[in-house]
Amino acid sequence: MNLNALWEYANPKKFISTTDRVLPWVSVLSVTALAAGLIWGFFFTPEDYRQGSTVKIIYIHVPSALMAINAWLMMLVTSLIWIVRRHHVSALAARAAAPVGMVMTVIALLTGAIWGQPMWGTWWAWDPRLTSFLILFLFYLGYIALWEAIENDDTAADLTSILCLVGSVFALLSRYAVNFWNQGLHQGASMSLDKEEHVADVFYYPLLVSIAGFVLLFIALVLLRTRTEIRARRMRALLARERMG
Amino acid sequence: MIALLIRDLRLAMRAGGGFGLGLAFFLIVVVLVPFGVGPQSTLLSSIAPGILWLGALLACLLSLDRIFALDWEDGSLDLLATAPLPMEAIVTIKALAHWLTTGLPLVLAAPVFGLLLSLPEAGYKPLILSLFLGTPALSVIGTFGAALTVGLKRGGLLLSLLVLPLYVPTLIFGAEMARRGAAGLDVTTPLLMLAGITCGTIALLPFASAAVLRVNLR
Amino acid sequence: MPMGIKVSDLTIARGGIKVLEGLSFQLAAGQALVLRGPNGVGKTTLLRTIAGLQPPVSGRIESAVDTLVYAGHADGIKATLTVSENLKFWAQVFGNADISAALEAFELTPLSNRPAGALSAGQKRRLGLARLLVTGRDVWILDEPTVSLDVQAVEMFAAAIREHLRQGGSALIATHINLGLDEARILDVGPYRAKALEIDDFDGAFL
Amino acid sequence: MPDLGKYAETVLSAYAVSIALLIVLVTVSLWRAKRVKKQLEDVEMKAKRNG
Repeated sequence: MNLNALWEYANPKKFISTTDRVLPWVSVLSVTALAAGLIWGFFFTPEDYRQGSTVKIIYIHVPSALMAINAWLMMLVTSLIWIVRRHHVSALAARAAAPVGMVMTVIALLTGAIWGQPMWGTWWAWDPRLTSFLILFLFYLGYIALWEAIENDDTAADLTSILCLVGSVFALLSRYAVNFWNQGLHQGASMSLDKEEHVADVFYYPLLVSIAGFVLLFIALVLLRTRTEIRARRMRALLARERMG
Repeated sequence: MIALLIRDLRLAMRAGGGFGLGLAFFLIVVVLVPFGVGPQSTLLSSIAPGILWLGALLACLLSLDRIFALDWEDGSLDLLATAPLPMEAIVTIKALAHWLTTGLPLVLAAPVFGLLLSLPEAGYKPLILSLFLGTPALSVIGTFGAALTVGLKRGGLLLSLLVLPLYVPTLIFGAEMARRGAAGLDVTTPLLMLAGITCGTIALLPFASAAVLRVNLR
Repeated sequence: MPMGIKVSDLTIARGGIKVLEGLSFQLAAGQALVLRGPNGVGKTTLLRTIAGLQPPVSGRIESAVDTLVYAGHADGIKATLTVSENLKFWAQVFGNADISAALEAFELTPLSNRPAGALSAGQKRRLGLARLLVTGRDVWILDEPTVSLDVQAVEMFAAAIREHLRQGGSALIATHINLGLDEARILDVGPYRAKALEIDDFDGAFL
Repeated sequence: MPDLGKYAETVLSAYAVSIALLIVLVTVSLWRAKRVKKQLEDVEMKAKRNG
């Protein structure tokens, strides 16, 4: 694949026309996969011998937690692209992804709390994983607030990109700090290449479908929201041009 | 560079410079805590390291927006940026001045406040050491936040929102060190981690702060 | 590299929108150039770009290393420091020590121990301009230097500029009033106002 | 409907909360997309008329 061709999509017009064609497909696929994964998981999987029917929450909890982190990683990559190559679409994509990532973080936290209540006997514990997600939520909040606070679009893109970079380093540091601070209740990662160790097949396959659904939903939402940001940006540019006379 | 440091310190000392503001805030926090949690000295002594660290952190936070805001308003920042000083040096000096006027007094006052919260005997040395090691990181990180929000009206709340998550690792290791020290445990691990964070932030973060400040001055 | 500034085919932007384009001029040692143009045309942006505070969109700005000094709308004066403390600070930043000549030139010597906050607006402005002398730089870039100066102070300022030019310095000044500097050239930046882009040009810059 | 046993409330509320949040997110995104598109068209029309 020609890498240079990829930068073509950094042109706003090209991006809009391409996503015009792609977005409907991604949307349909994401709804299908999400519905399939959740219905399969909710209706057609057995109960866990220890956790009972609460294990069904895994089909939302794990994918949303994964997407909460992946959304931040995506923002990190697009921020770097903006800093290095100054492609406007890249910065706007990061802006578009942040609220989606934040909602994913909230879903992961809420489902975790609801799940934790019967399993651990508490809604909230200062467990390293839970705490890390709470910190991640704060990072999303600050990032979005900074975008909203700055009027000049290029300045905002520059500042939020640097914040995203610095924030990533500190988020990692926090993760280690929190681990050191409290060894927790949470079970190990549910997903890993060595699946036998973690989740049985009956739970694993619907989980995979559900994860695919969340990934596709994320992509569809980011594409949609990036289009909105591009249009909003063009609108501001047109209005500014008008003011200049 | 030394001229800038001396000027900032002098400004902090003169009327309206805000020197001692953080210290007064620290005192208020420490005085209010017993009213909130009750006067039992066993309880107080167990939470003292955490409260002292938290109080120091909040006192630090309180004075962050002064780091650049005044120089921004009167145009000094533009003039400094065009002066023969690298921007990295300017932000480093600013952070150092902030630490000298806010962090260092907190470190020195901490033992007195420890008395008020019946900090155990063994806890004083680790507390002071942890604050001494950790507050520079708070100033440097805070300078980054202040540089991010320098051009904004009503940037104060945003500044706190941006800086607080960045403070988490420093707070965890700093408070952990003070707590372990008070409990008579080994403090080597948090000590090393805290020192690492402080060295890392001092070495790297000024570049980010300088980049951010340049963007904001455009 | 000659002293002074050489600007060629410069395009500058404010807030992401081009304001001036195709601007070229040269400022040699011993010369002064006065920029004219209506409010909002981009004089301040131009001066800030030349001073290095913001990057140009395109074009070149050439000048020798460490020869420029910029003075903006605000003077950067600290109200709680005395006049001489303010000046000494800037002198030290620029690697100089002596401030007496600068105090003398703007008749600030009797005020030198007064806190800058107690000065009148015009006196503050004079202090801001005295800062230029202590930097020891050759090329002065001045944005509306005569705001709040009385007639006498404007003459004082013109004399300082003349002396600076005589010593081989140069000055780039954006101002609306007549400084009485007959030797200064005048450049009206109005004709260089950037043309608005076609609205169908939906490209990287969104306009 | 599967028998969720004594944890029915837990599981159902987790699903309800999550799906509600996702629907809100999608709705807000779509609504804003539509509104901004409309606004941009208006501004473009005006800009074209004025040249």
